[in-house]
Amino acid sequence: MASLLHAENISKSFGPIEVLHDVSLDLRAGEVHAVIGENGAGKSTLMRILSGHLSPTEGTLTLDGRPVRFAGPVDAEAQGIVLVHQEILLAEDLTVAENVYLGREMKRFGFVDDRAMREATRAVLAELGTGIDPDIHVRDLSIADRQLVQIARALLVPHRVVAFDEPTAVLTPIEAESLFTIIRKLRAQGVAVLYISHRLNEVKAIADRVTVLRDGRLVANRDIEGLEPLEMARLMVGRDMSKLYPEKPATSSDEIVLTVRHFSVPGHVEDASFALRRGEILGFGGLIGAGRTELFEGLLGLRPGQGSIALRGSSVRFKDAREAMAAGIVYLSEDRKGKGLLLQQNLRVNLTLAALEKFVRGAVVNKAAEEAALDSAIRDFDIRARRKDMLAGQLSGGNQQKLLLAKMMLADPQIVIIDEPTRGVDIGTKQQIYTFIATLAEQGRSVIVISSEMQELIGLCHRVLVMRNGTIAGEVADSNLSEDAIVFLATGVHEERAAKIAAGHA
Amino acid sequence: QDKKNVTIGVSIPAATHGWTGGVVYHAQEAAKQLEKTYPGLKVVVKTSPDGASQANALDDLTAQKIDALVVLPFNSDELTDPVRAVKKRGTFITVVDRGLKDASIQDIYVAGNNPEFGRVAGKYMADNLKSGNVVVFRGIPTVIDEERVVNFEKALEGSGVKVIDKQYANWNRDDAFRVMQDYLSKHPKIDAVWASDDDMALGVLEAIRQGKREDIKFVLGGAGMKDMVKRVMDGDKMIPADVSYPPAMIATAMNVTAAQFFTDAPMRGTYVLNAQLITKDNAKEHYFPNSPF
Amino acid sequence: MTETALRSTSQPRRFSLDMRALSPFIALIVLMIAGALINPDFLTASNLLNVVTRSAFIAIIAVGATFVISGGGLDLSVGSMAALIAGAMILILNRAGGADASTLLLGMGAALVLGALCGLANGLIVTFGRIEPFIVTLGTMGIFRSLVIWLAAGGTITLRNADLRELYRPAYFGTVAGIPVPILVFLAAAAIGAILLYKTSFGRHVIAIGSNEDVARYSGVPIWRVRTLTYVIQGICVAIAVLVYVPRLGSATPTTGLLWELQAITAVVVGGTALRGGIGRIWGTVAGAVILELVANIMVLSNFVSEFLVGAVQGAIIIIAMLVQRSLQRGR
Amino acid sequence: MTETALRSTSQPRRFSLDMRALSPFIALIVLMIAGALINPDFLTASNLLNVVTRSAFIAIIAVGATFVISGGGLDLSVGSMAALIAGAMILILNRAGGADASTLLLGMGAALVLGALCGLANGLIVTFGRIEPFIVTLGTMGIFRSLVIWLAAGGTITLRNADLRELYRPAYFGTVAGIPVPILVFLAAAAIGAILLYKTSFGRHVIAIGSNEDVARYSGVPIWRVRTLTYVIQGICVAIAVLVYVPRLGSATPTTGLLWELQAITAVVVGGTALRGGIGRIWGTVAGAVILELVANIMVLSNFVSEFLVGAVQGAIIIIAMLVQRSLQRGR
Ligand SMILES: Nc1ncnc2c1ncn2[C@@H]1O[C@H](COP(=O)(O)OP(=O)(O)OP(=O)(O)O)[C@@H](O)[C@H]1O
Ligand SMILES: Nc1ncnc2c1ncn2[C@@H]1O[C@H](COP(=O)(O)OP(=O)(O)OP(=O)(O)O)[C@@H](O)[C@H]1O
Ligand SMILES: [Mg+2]
Ligand SMILES: [Mg+2]
Repeated sequence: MASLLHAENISKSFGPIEVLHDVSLDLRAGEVHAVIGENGAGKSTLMRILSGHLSPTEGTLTLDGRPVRFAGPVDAEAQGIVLVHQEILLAEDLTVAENVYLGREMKRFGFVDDRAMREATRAVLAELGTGIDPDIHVRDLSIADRQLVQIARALLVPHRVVAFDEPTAVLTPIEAESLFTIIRKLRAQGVAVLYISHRLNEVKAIADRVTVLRDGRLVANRDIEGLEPLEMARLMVGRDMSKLYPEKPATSSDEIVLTVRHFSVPGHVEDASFALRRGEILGFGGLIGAGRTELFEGLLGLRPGQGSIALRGSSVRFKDAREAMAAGIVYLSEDRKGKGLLLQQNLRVNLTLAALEKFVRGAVVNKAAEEAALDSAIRDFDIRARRKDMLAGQLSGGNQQKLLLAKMMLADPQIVIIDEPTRGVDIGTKQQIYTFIATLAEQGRSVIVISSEMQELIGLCHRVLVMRNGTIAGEVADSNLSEDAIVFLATGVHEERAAKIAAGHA
Repeated sequence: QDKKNVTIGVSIPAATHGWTGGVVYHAQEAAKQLEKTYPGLKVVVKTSPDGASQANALDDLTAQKIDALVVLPFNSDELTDPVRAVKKRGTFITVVDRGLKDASIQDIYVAGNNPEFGRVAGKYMADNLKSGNVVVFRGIPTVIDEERVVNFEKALEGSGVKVIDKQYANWNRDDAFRVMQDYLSKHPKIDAVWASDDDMALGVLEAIRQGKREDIKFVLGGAGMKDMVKRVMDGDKMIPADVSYPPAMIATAMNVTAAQFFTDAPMRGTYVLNAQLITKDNAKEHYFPNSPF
Repeated sequence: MTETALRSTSQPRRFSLDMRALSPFIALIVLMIAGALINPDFLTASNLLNVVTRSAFIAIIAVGATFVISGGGLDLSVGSMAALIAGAMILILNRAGGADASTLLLGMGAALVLGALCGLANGLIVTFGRIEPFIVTLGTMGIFRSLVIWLAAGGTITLRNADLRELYRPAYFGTVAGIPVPILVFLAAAAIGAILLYKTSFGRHVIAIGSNEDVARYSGVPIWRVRTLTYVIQGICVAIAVLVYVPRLGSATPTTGLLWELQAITAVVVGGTALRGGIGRIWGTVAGAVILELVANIMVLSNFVSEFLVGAVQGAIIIIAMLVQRSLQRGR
Repeated sequence: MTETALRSTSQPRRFSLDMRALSPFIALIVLMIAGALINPDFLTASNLLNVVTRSAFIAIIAVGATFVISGGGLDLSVGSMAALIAGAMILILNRAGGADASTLLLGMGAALVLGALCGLANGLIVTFGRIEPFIVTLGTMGIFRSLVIWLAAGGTITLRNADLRELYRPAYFGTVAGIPVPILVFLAAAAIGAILLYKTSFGRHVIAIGSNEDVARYSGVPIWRVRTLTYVIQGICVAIAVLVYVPRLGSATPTTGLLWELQAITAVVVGGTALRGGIGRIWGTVAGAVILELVANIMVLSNFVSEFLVGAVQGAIIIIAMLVQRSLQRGR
């Protein structure tokens, strides 16, 4: 098969740091080409080079056999190469339809044709299995919905190469399944698809070929035939990855630390009640928009909500996150860019922000102690920062997640609520995070894991509560802990049928 | 007479409205003309937008080693000390218009007379209206404005003329227009307007013209802007008079200061330029068609 | 299933959006009621027409400011620019000498061109120099103001030809169907502004740049061109305001347009546009401009505020008006 | 592997960071050279000391503004606040009547308390009312200004007791070890400001709020308290500036402090602090304040600029200074 887009000996340096070294990649029409690698391996950087966002320090790109240099992403788009970014790149103040058509508005008599754009947007969103209202402002959407909007935007550009940078990290399996349907359709149309994911099962299911990067270098380029996820993980991480989930620590006691009764968050959650035990890992599952995030934001005083909360038997009420933290509860937001990290500040400032009092000596912040904490955080959480003084925004996505974990752990909480703990995290790091969560439970702390990855909930949690439409639909535990049980509670229907609904065949 | 090298610094407010604009113009003209008349004389004119900057400008002028300073202070209270500091270096001081708190600082004082300005206007109102309602336009809140208004009201005491409203219009035409429109809505009967300044009078006139109000007999401005003097001269009914407050006083001050250095006559003392009532009879003496003001 | 859930949540948001857009108008109505209570003369047609007519300059300028601000910029130079354009226009009219419509049109054309050029200068320095618009326009504010003072040689620039003034007067004092011309002009400016901002791709791009410049750039929005154009529009709006301003008093002084920039920005913000960019509300801006003028009017009409304290009450009313708006928006 | 990379690469980055922080100082030096070329009197110690001394008011206020702005806020009321504090302080001194140090200390203490209260008012309205700081402080600007006019009954508030004035004079005119007191005060204010902003958790929180309020909120930063405190610090800084200002002219007028807010913000921005928040550069701010005063000084010392055009040249110089800074930062 002829190569459509060919990258030859690409190297890329940011200042003196080389993040890609001598990487070649050959992309053919009508194939799905997966690029995998650890966090910080350089996948996103490679995508940005291929789509004109960055220019390579060395090496050449060839399109249809002719060497090209993209003046920028707009130029690349004009030549049919679009990228769905790993981070959400949308204008929050514009509506969904306005974002989808930004920069190439449909016009009628010289004016923007909002109706046509709205309808086209609605159609492509429906194809993605979502009913997002095209007139909603992006700022009012959840991250998952924003991701879908980004994908919709890419699909509405005339394209020959579509690169997806971790599109499913924020999607639930059902949305992911509709995306795969679309990807298969693209492949059938002769479009070349680049696909990055840390979910290796997905890669196995969708890809034709796989390129593996490690530390900015090309490690392998294989056909999917005969390449199993376990082997992919080994190629990425360089060690054997057969055991992803740690042993579930035995819940040490029946002591209940947190009781929530009849809690409501106006517009999002109604009448939620649950209890959390000491040393327990409690999962929260459900579809996007089920209101899990809002429930916990409401509990921690981050948004208005009513209901009763009892912490170790005594009734509490948190006005803001500060009070909750003082009471030993921390919440790690799913939106690490918008609510988790100060992207324009360095790692040290980010790390100590939530627990700054611990670093105050006399009246001033002790920088040396902060540096020491950063060193140990980099070590303990395996944060791959090439330099200690880089900005949080320059970390790769997975490493940002690790930094956020490290930051919140500095507050030494008794109850940890982690929203989407492994979103965008590579398999090696995932294992580290799971082990870490298990360790927390072993230490007698309680952990709540909100996750859209059912495997994760099953492998990690003692119990899983499933939310649907703002209410807690039920609980699965022990032997009942299965994907089908969770999907049933989350949707009210069984898995295959849910997938069909999502794909619009029902 | 041997050739002397003399530098005179002139510090005046920036041209932020008609009258100060006139001051700047006259200062410049006088500077040009004096430098021509007295070879060896250098005149440096500096404008400042507020009291603090004027104090700064005085510092900077002294840094240039001036022999004499002609200053029209923004504000008597604020600039007394800074001018005193200049005086301490042995500089010859001429103060214009607004007297310093400490009269011993100045060698020459060319005085405008703000209380008199208000009194003349008030007396004119009392004499010509006998009784009736007057609305008052205030300038920018400053001592000058306060002295004028207080004495205006004092002059009305005992007459049948009543001040029914006072508002600040900042010596600005647009603000005066706005306030006059509102006065017209608010007061069904206004007999005369004391605009207290010719710039403001112009705005007032437009508002009256637009409102088509017949009850207002006249508008009294002040300062002697050439357009207004011309109207007085031409017998405009709405502008029967004006009160002079000539910006050219700065030129007078510069002239006597230069004379101090280049002629033998000692020039110390006070020169009072009193506010005068300009009427049809004496308007010619106050009309300078070439002045920008 | 998911469908219905999504639908049902979008309803209340739609409503709150409307509240946000409506709140300046509600504040306006509350003020009118307050005014009527304070002084019965307030509600006379002539007083209200006066007030709205007077707000025309700021409203027209603020329409331009809505573009600049919603695009993430700021223009502090508009007041000085107005003075400069007015001065230059009058000088041109005086130089041209005639007293016919064609002279007038020449002067008006020159004003518009000058406005566009001043705006272009601001825009180019901001975009190419990559300097904070605050600093750029503070600099040009000084430059424009100085140029007027220099043109006026410290004095006043007056339209000398009396016939021309008479010819031109109706542009401020005239009425069409009982509505003063300035009101018609500012409604037209707002309507055109609204179409530009809401119905064209240019307007969409302005909002996108103000919302997130990076996103706009990746989406192929011509950042520099759009941003520069917002300043040009601002300049043209200032020129239009000047066209209505000059016939009123027939002169320009060094104090013309002083602090108009603050008033224009206040009108924009009171109208619901966010200073950080990304939201633009043309009609709210117009309401904001009227609110400002109304507050000043009520101050003069009321009898219980000492002239010394007018500014204090005015400041307090604006803050309270904003508080009312905020609580309207929250208590949906 | 990763470790070594960390070490070896930190060098050049450090350098580029320094360029950004250094550029206001480079602009300062360039201006000094220009000044020396224009007038030899410029480089005399007495002239330079004068200029730096004069810049003290704005510099001290701008130190406070650095906190407000880097925390994502804005304070337009500082000029009026300065006038109000100066007026109130003088009235208190007049009322107290004495001419001894304790009277003076009483007055100074009252000024500081009043400054903190004014700042607190701004801060509380901004945080609890959730109104754009632009509008809030524009409102309080009007309120403070009116209160001065009212206190002064339209005139001037003057320190009457001549002995007290003599006692107080050294606070502006005195020197310690040859350095004028105002310079010492502003260096002290800047030093304390720098420690607060760079070394304390409060300063860290200010920057966090200015960078991303949501992140700060989710991290348990007490947003309201920190934000309100920035305005209080601003108020105290204004009061300190007033303490140095009053002995200079011995009076306060309704025009005292006019446009200081613009100057303070300009100093902050010229110093490298971004108006959108998240970056604060105290020492840059101080350099910015000196730059502004230096430009004005050069204007007075140079004799080839018509006084009508001083403003234009000043505006142009500031824009050019920013352009120079930008090109320094880019061409690292
Ligand atoms: N602008 C930048 N300046 C400096 N270093 C950068 C910059 N952008 C990325 N890097 C570094 O380049 C390396 C590769 O980053 P990249 O985002 O390509 O990783 P990735 O493979 O996509 O990781 P992830 O799976 O976490 O998304 C990382 O070490 C990152 O810190
Ligand atoms: N700022 C907002 N204002 C109004 N509605 C919002 C806002 N953010 C999210 N929503 C809506 O609230 C609902 C729930 O949000 P969200 O998707 O975060 O729930 P979740 O169950 O926590 O999902 P996730 O699986 O992403 O954690 C969605 O319908 C979303 O569109
Ligand atoms: Mg990546
Ligand atoms: Mg969520």
